[in-house]
Amino acid sequence: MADPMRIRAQVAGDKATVRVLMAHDMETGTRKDGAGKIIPAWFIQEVTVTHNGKTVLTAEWGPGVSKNPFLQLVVKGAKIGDKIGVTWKDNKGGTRSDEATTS
Amino acid sequence: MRMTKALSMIALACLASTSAWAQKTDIQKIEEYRAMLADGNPADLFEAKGEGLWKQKRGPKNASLEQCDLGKGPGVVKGVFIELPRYFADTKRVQDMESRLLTCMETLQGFNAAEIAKTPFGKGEQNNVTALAAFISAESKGMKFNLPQAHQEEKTFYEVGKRLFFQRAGSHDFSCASCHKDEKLRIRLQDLPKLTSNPGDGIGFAAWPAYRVSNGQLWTMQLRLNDCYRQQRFPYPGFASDATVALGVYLGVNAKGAVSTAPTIKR
Amino acid sequence: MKKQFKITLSVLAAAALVAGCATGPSSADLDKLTASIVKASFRDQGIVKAAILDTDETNRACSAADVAGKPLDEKTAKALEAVNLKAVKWPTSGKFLGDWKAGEKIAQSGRGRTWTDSATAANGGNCYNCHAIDKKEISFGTIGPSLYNYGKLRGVTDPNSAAAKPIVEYTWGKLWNAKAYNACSNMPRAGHTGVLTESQIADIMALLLDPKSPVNQ
Amino acid sequence: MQSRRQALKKTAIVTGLLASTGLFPGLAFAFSKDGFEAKTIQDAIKALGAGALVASKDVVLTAPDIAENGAVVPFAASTTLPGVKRLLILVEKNPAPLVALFNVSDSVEPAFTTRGKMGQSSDVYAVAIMADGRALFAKKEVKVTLGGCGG
Repeated sequence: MADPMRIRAQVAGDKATVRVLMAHDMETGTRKDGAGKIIPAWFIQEVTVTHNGKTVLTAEWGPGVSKNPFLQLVVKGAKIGDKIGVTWKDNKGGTRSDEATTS
Repeated sequence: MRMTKALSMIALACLASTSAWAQKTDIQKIEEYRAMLADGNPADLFEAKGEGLWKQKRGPKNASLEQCDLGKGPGVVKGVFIELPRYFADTKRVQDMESRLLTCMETLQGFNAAEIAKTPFGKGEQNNVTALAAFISAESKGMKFNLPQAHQEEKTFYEVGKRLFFQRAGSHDFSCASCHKDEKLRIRLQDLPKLTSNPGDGIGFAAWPAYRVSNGQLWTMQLRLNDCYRQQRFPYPGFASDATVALGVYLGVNAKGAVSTAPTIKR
Repeated sequence: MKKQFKITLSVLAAAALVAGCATGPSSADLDKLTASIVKASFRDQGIVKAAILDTDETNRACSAADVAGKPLDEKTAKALEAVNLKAVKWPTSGKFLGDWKAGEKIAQSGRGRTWTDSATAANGGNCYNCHAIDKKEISFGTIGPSLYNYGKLRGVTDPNSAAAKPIVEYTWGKLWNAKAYNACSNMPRAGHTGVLTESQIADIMALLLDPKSPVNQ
Repeated sequence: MQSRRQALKKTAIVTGLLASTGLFPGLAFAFSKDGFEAKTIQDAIKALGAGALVASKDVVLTAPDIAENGAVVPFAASTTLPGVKRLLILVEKNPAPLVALFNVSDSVEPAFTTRGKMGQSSDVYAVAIMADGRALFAKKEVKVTLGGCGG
């Protein structure tokens, strides 16, 4: 299974700034390995962010997003102790969900 | 100095004010880029993984590493990184963080240290050593390097490391000193820290392990030295070999007083 | 690893015996210990053989001077420079300058002779790693002096002229074997060690000295 | 003290499961394959069903002037305009320009930061696709340099 994400969610006023790091190779499908063989494309395609269980953002990514992707967004109407969930799904069907509490 | 002769043969007029100014703004632009990346360092991902591995029962002996002695007694993680490499009485060797982690993985968990040392970077248990190193180094963030030099072996390794630092060889006659003996030098756009004295907080020895944005890998000092030697056109230094540890002692002792910011983010 | 440690100890023990006190090993003992540690630590990988660390007198003398923190004495330096100058191979065709466009490509490339390089791919000159050259390239190093306007500043308007001959020859010699003019120069001996071919060096010569090269604009 | 890992409280829920429980109300979430495979910015915008590109000072792209390495280039896209449906980040000279697409909801600010790859120096676009189908953009040239020893 994929390694855990790091999610930091900090509340200021009624908004939470959410920063997410995801562990993923984000292979473009154009790189070659040591033996000259093409490394198949392997990248996160869909990202979903939830706030106390409700979906607040869906994003679609291509292989142009950097390895070990970073995402930052601002969730409205948030307070300390809220739950921020992040789920990603890659083009090979791999997926990972993590959750953090806002502070 | 003999250098000055060669220098004087090559006129310096091209360092005219206009190009120097343009250069400065380019450097500022690069600084901006680096600042943009500082928040959200993927090294965090490795740290989290390493902390999990430290506590997880693994290996043939199904044990965690929580009893590992990294220099300040079994289980102490905080503040050990800034005193490594150091001499260990049980192995009767000077060891750096990676070398010592191998010892603990062998004695506590039953892994074969020599096998792991032979495993290429980025494969199998090597990945776990890297993650553990990220975790251990992070536990000394903000602390100043202060390698012990009381034991004779530690002093000897410093002297050996110094000789390795100045060793010119290979197809390009390079030594570590070719790039790292003076201040304010650059290779391409990369600042080169002077490593014969403390280059400053979070610079040089005090900046590794680091996440490399160019390849998305976390590099420990072992991997940093390995790739320096590759670019230096030297043959391959064994993982946790005495040469790499001695060089670590030389760089670490020179960095005395530098604040560790590891794991950092680098080009 | 165990074996290596024994080497360390035995050399140290011998050192202690010789010294007969607790002041630690002598400088010569440390040199010996370093040599044994180097031998035990480095191995062949790809095209790089461990034997390459058995280097020549020039490197040995300069490394020792660096460790001591003192430059080579004048006499030793002159002698080493003479040896290196004698080893310079001048262009067999008599043609010092090639194509500056090809030279720029070689100057840009930092490839070649590492254990991840292939033996057959063309080596790069690593020039921009240390020098500013074409003003358009902002990614340049500062370990060596800027080479922008290299030919122009030296008044080279016709590299084939008699007036230009001394600087043309010096530049060739410097590229071929930098240690011919400065025994402990940081610069690789590109021709001497076979990193660059004669025609590659001619192309870099053109980059530096051809009045049409962007370097001299 | 709470450890980093505990703080994550990993849940390891499969998205498929989430979807089947109806936790994605009203969000048709099919990957925009055509948009991401398009070879030009114009084709990508067209594949996403938006109109012609129009420059707008109300769309903001934050990106460095120079990227020390093309493997990781920080990008932020935002807009102050009401009625924005999607925010896109595109790199003109990448083989496939569309890097990322964010579906804006009322619960988030229309401002997102991520990091993308650039094969070479290029114009980078932030595009806001509005509810009425307009595609408003801001662009900036980002120079990619070669760092390190080049080996």
